[in-house]
Amino acid sequence: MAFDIGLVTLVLGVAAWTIGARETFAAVVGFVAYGLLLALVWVRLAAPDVAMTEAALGSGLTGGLLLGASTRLARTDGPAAIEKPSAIIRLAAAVLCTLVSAGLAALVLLMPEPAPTLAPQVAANMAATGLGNPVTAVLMAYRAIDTLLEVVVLLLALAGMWSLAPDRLWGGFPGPRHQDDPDSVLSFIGQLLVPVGILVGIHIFWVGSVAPGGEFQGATILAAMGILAMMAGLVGAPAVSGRWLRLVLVVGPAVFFTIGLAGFAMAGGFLAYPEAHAKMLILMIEIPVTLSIAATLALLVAGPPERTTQR
Amino acid sequence: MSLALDVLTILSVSTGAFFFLAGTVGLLRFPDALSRLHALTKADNLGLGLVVLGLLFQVEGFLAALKLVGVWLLALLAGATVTQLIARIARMRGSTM
Amino acid sequence: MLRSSERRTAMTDFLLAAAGFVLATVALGLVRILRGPDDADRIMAAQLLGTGGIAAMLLLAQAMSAPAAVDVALILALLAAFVTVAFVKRVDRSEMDGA
Amino acid sequence: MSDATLYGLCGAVLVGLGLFGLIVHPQPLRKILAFNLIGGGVFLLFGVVARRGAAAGLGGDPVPQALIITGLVVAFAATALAVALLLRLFQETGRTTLRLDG
Repeated sequence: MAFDIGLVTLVLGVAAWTIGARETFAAVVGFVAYGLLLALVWVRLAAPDVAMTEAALGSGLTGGLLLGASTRLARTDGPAAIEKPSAIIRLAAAVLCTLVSAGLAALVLLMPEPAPTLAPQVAANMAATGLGNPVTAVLMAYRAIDTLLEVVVLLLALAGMWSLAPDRLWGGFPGPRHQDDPDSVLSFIGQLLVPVGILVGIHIFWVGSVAPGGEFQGATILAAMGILAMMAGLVGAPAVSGRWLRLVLVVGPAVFFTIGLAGFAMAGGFLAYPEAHAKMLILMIEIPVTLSIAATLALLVAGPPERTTQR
Repeated sequence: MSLALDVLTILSVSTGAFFFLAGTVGLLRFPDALSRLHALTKADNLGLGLVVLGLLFQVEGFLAALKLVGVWLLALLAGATVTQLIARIARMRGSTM
Repeated sequence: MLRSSERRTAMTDFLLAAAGFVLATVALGLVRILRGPDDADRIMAAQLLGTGGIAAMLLLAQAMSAPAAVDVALILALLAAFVTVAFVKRVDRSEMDGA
Repeated sequence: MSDATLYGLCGAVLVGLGLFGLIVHPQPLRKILAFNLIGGGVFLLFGVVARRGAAAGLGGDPVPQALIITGLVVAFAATALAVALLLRLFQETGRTTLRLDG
């Protein structure tokens, strides 16, 4: 309990700093720390799968994305400060937010006893999926349609981002060119870390069927390693019009959807799996989906195309 | 036997925690960037290393132990190379050499 | 002499306390990020926070007998390196801009 | 008070803090950050619901846990899109203001 009180104090302190810091950059650093602390909170709440997602995606990949953005916008801190709202508006906002917090806190204190739960149902039906990790079982069987739509949402976000590029850059390369210096420390780090990271990513994905882990966590690690390889100048960012790239992006949702449709013939419903083959079918979905998510996440961090293909 | 292991764990983890404290104090109190870097690498390598060592006395199974050491090696590798980068920046600034 | 079950709880308490201590310590180092003076110091503080977070996660894994938390620590170690490289890239770039 | 309740209260405060930042910060990147802070708080509240649902040998109700993972991924996609929009605005106008008159 003492540990939890300390952890909560730290989380709130870092969050307050993220809001209060004068420089955007310091706020971003605070946000990365916030994600790290939340990963510890998730472990305390017996949700290791969420802890992994938080550590990899909430803190790591989002942190990298926001750091990049804060660099580009570094000189807008000053002008923006002039637009600071008046003291009255800030006071009103503070009162409003305190009320919102108080309302939520009251709800937390008034939660029903005994707590509603679907855990027994998940435990009872998990055997039918052949999976040993209840969270993966929920993601891939019980709520499979959510997961399918989520992969599509990721793809839509990427399409939306790409469409922000000016016309002449359409189909070009995302992000600035990273200079390629084979002797630099950075490329050394890249050469060492990227292979190790890819192995860890595959490991996290693979254990996801029996232990905490899974496709989202694994894919995030793979995406981070892809971005790392680009930052270190080991590989160039692919052109967004590349045919292979497009294929990798859509293969996951396409396979997911196809197997979902096949469910009508095999088990009488969309995304229904025949019990004898459930585990194999889920794996057949998970592997391409992991690839697609990894590619999508990496490209979301890389940003819209900024360099043309004809150069 | 297991009592001896527990004592070793407590000693090792406590020393590790002390190194984290020392690293932070160094980071806050030392006057220039390169000596702060020195303090940091001590905390990084030794602090985490000793915590891992202490936990090794507690874990069961070779694979679990291997994974712990793996985490340490990974942090060590990343820390050491990043330290290089930081030193380069600090030198480039010329503020501290 | 403590009985074995009592010793287990004592060990759990110790590991939790150690995790809390390490976390609180490195969080103090975050003050460096506020003060700077330059980006090198900020990267150092972030690096320290990452390592401290990994140590706390490992201690927590043992205290709570949650081996999956070791995997979380593994991810933290990897992603800490990723974020730090993104940091350094940022500094490099603002250096080139002459900022 | 149980641990879960403590973290629930933490989540409630986080939502308020994030909302405050979202309203008062004029810089859009800070708004995006604040939005993610709110997200953390909401997920935490949901995580408390999951933790309270511990049963059948499971440490928490896996259904909300799975939904939190889905939420984290979607929050990331929204953040990436928002950042891209903001950078484009900056590219076009050289400023990041959201004011119409400015």
